[in-house]
Amino acid sequence: MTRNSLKLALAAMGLVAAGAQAQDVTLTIESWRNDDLALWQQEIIPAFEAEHFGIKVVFSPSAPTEYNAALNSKLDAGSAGDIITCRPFDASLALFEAGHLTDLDDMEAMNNFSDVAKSAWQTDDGSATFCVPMASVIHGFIYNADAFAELGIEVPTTEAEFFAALDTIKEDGSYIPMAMGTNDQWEAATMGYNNIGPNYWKGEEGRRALIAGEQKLTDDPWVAPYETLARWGDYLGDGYEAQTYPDSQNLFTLGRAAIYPAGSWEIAGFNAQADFAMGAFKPPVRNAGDTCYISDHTDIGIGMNAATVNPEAAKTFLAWVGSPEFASIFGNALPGFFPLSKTPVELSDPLAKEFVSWRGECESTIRSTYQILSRGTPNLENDTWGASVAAIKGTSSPAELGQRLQDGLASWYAPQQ
Amino acid sequence: MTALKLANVNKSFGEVQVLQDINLEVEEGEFVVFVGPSGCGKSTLLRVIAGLEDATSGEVTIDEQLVNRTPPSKRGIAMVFQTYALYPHLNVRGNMSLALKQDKQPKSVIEERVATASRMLNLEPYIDRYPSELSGGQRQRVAIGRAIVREPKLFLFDEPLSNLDAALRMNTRIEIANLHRQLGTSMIYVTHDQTEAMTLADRIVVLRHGRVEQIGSPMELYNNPTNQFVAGFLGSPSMNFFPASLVHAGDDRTIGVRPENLHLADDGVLDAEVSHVEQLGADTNVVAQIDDHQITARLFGQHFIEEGQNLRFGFNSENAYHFDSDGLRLR
Amino acid sequence: MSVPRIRWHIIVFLAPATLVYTAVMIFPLFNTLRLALYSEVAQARVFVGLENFRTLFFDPIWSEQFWNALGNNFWFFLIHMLVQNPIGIALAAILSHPRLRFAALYRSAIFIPTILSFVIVGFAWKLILSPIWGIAPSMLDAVGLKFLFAPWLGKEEYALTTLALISVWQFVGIPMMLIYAALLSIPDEILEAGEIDGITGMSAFWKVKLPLILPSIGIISILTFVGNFNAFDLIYVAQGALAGPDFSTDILGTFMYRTFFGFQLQLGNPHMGSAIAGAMFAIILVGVCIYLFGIQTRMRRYQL
Amino acid sequence: MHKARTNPFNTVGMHGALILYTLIALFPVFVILINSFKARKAIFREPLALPDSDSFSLIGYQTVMRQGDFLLYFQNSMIVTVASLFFILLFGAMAAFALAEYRFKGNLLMGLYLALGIMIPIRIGTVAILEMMVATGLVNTLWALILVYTAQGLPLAVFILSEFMRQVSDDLKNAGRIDGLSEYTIFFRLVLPLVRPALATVAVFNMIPIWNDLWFPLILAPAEETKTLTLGSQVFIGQFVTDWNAVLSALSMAILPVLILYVIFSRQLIRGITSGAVK
Repeated sequence: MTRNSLKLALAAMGLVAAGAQAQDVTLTIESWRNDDLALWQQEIIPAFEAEHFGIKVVFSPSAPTEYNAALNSKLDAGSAGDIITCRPFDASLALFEAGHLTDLDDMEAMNNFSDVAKSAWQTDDGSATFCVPMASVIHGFIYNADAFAELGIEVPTTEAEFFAALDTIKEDGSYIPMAMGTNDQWEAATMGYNNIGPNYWKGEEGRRALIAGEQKLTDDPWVAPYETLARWGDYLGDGYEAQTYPDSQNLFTLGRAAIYPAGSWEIAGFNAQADFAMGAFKPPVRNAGDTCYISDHTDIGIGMNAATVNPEAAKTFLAWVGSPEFASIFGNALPGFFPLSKTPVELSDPLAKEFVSWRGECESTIRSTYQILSRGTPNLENDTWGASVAAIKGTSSPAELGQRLQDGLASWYAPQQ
Repeated sequence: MTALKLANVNKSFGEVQVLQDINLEVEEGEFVVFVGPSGCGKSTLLRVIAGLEDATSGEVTIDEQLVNRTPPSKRGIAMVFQTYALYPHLNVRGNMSLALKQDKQPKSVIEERVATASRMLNLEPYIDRYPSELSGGQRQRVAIGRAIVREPKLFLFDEPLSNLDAALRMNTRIEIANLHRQLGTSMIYVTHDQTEAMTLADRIVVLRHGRVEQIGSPMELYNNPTNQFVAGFLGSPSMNFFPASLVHAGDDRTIGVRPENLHLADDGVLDAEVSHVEQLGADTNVVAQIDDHQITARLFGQHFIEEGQNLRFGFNSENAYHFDSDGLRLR
Repeated sequence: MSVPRIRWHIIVFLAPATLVYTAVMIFPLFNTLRLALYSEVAQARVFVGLENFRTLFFDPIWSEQFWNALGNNFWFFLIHMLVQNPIGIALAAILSHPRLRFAALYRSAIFIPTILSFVIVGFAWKLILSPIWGIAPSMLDAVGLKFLFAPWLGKEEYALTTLALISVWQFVGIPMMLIYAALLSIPDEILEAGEIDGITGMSAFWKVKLPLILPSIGIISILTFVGNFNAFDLIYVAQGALAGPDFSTDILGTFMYRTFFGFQLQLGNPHMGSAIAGAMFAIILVGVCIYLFGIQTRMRRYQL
Repeated sequence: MHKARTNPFNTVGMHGALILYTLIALFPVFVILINSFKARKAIFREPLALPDSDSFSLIGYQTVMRQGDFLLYFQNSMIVTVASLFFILLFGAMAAFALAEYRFKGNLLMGLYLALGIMIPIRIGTVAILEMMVATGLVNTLWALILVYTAQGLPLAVFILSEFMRQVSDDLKNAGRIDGLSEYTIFFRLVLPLVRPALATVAVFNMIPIWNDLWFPLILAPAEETKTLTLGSQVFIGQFVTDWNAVLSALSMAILPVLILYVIFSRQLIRGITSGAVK
């Protein structure tokens, strides 16, 4: 037994050594997207390797919940992979500031991206960009089209229509109106608050005002979404308090719920699991004719470990990730993750097309808490999770929640003091 | 030739001094018994001799060799343990031959010695059995056999009989005595049982609180104890002690008289009330109270005495021992 | 006077364990705990003494979470003491009955949850308790108790208790086995003596067996204490690092993990994380010392 | 004669209580196992029904087997668990013997030192451990895991084993010394066989956390060649898509090996735990 493991150990060390010496360079990618393992192995990596002889790529994802902790430990100890998949904003910024990520501004491929796309992986002053933008996700609602047809419901565009539709479904009783749970907390904030919120705080305008300290979380645009969320509780399934994220997904894809507050990332999975027709609608506006705002959140970037021994190969790979060719492969292989490249990508999935079409109709913004505001303690993003859950459950009033969040933010964020 | 010499041996565990200044010489072929109440240090002394414990100070000499630094197996000793300590995974033969194998003795020697020992101890029928398949007495004999095959210069016995029942104990006692006669090797034997000590020993070493109280032949100790402790420890039933004031008013000494030296006498100095009578057939033990002192008299033959009866006991003054308030014998 | 010789074999016996343990466990642990005395200011590590602990205990942002986690931890421990250990003792008492058939079978079956991983335990119980999947509600329905059902894991007032009970379910095998062993080691003569004195059945358990197994119960209590104050995995698996709902299931382990390694947008803070770990260590150490010097030495041990 | 002492009502009561608790203990495992053999819809429609011809499906197992080299993962887990247990038992028993058998200066202190590790979660030492493994080139080797688990298992092993070692007859060890056995021979030939049951106890208590650990494989040996089974099955509990067939199958597959290991050790475990009785 011991001898066996010794052999294995030697073999493993041999691999590392071989990577360093032989002509073939092996790049290891750190990622939290373990769902995409097959995709990388079967489509993306072969496409890259076919064009670039001498560079081998290994996609090595870990579970999303452990990714940050595991990656940070590995970077600190110097055992992390050559390529790092970047979370947006502060998590990656901290890595850059600690010297773990390389400044990629001089890379030609960076010109393929808009400033907005790059903003998620830049220093606050925009002087350095350290990750190549890969994809964004768009928030909205996915619905069971068969159920809507059966109950004669039109796709809602205003909040009034939205709640009317929910009432109709509830009265009928054969479907749970909306599939969402509060057990895992983040859905309430991500698919609840930050999904419908941009219509209230007018997207970028409100978000920037908050960062600048011109608006407060106790102001109406930031409290009102909680008031709306508080009405959601009635339409969620029995015992939604203990309903987990996978529970919600399953409820919807098994056809037991009519509406699913979603992010576009669900598309691939839902296509595979649901056997009914699906549609999507954007967050309903408060009054007919209002400008609509959507959360088009820059979610995934990819950067280079500053300590890599193969910087040239890594840059070659990153340049390829920045190319339109990659955008096209990635966008179509993973419908719902929308490439951020300036060159438009022709998408084939109808649901994904529906989501991406909103970019033309509405103003885009990103999640309100992600940039700068979640830098301190208490953490605004984590607090927003709790506040959104409390709003839905009705354990606190929206005004109280706004006050609590404002107090927390003001305790460390100077512009809000 | 001295088989064993202990010179100023001290042993302490941390603060606790277990052995104090022990001096002893054991002659070739002598059978010495260490006796004393539990906790007196007799087992520790044996283990110091065996080398299982290091003396804190002092010298241990076996067969004229200073062995303070010699490991147990090289001291030329063999030891028999109270719990037998047979190797559970070896059969009788294996148990007896392990030490010899360890000593790299030739096979023929090992076989011959094991055969001799097992013949001597009637172990031949069990030679291939494992310890778990043997009775207590058989295990004890294997343990002794294991000691014999090593042909030691000194045998050490650590309360070897205390795990046996009464009948077997007497038999094995006789066997050990025979063994000593046959082998003629020096033996040191630890026990808390004064009968074993009296019957086996050439010399007895009485220990108390880690000190030697007295050394001598069984009869010397019996007849001539140096202090009250030794006098009381040897002999069964044990010696009676009572204040001399019972006999002569104003005398602050303690008088000791052995039970067999008390006799019934109408003019006896001790007036006592019988509280208990033990009829042993050949003897009769009478337990009686003088105020709050209890005395025991051993009367030869059969006497019919009732409890509650008042009797007078007397003794010859040459049979009386006198002790001072520290328990030292006054002559 | 003999110079004590070096007994090389003692060193040889101790060396491998001590080396591996010191190098791979103690050294990294203390290297990390040391961080509690530092803080990071502008990318540089600065010695701040006990400042981090002051923050932890007195800064409302931190202390509120800390006391909440500590309180939850005590509740978690209390449930184990009040439920896990009595059930374990009761099962062991039944199993140790001399003429019970199939004892081995029961014993193995009851021990099985103990060998499962937290991932499996958390997943399985979330499924069973899920109001969506409906195993628990429909089973309660079958016995006419549907009204008792609630989304236990999702309610602030029940979630921690529910998790503690799941943990009890998982680990009841350990006190059971240890007490079982202790009960078997009581000599038959003592029980038979009791029987002749008319002490049988339940009273034999209360009056004879229980006093004799008290030392084992003590050991189990302290193992439960150490285990519970180090607990992390079950809550993490079931409720995530934020230990929802609304931190109602947050215990020191999850608080420490979240702080040390960061979570979602919250960046890891090894300095405060180490401070929490240091506080945990101190709490456990104090508990163990109270047990060792306060309880264990006073507890009567009976020679069997 | 037995009748006078056994009350039939009691017997029924005892079995009733035990059967009830056994059901509680096994129910969740049962739920996972049966559902791993069902098609996705059936899992949700009738979670408690046994798989029948209609609902039976091996899709989960197929997904799992396709997704990664599970045989290799299994082998890795096996190597790591068995090797760690071997070292924990060997080193732990040696240290426990030294502490239980010999009186020397610092004995008590040493015992306390070795017990310290029970009180701090080793996870917080992660970065330092990882740095060390990187420096020694052990990252992404199974040795890294074996070392960590060995260190982690030693405190409890020393604690339990030294208790048992104290029970081994002194006379036996002394007999060995007088027969010329070295301290090492006494330990390996006389003492170790006698504490075998205690070794099994330690093995069972340590086996579970090692086999089930996710953290250190993730940090120290995430490479494909060194992935453990637990880490491998974690792939199926993804961020956005949860393939329950695969999850349930992977979990079922992860239960079985521990179960087998447990069965192997359990006879000894019971004997170990109860051997205090025989002395």
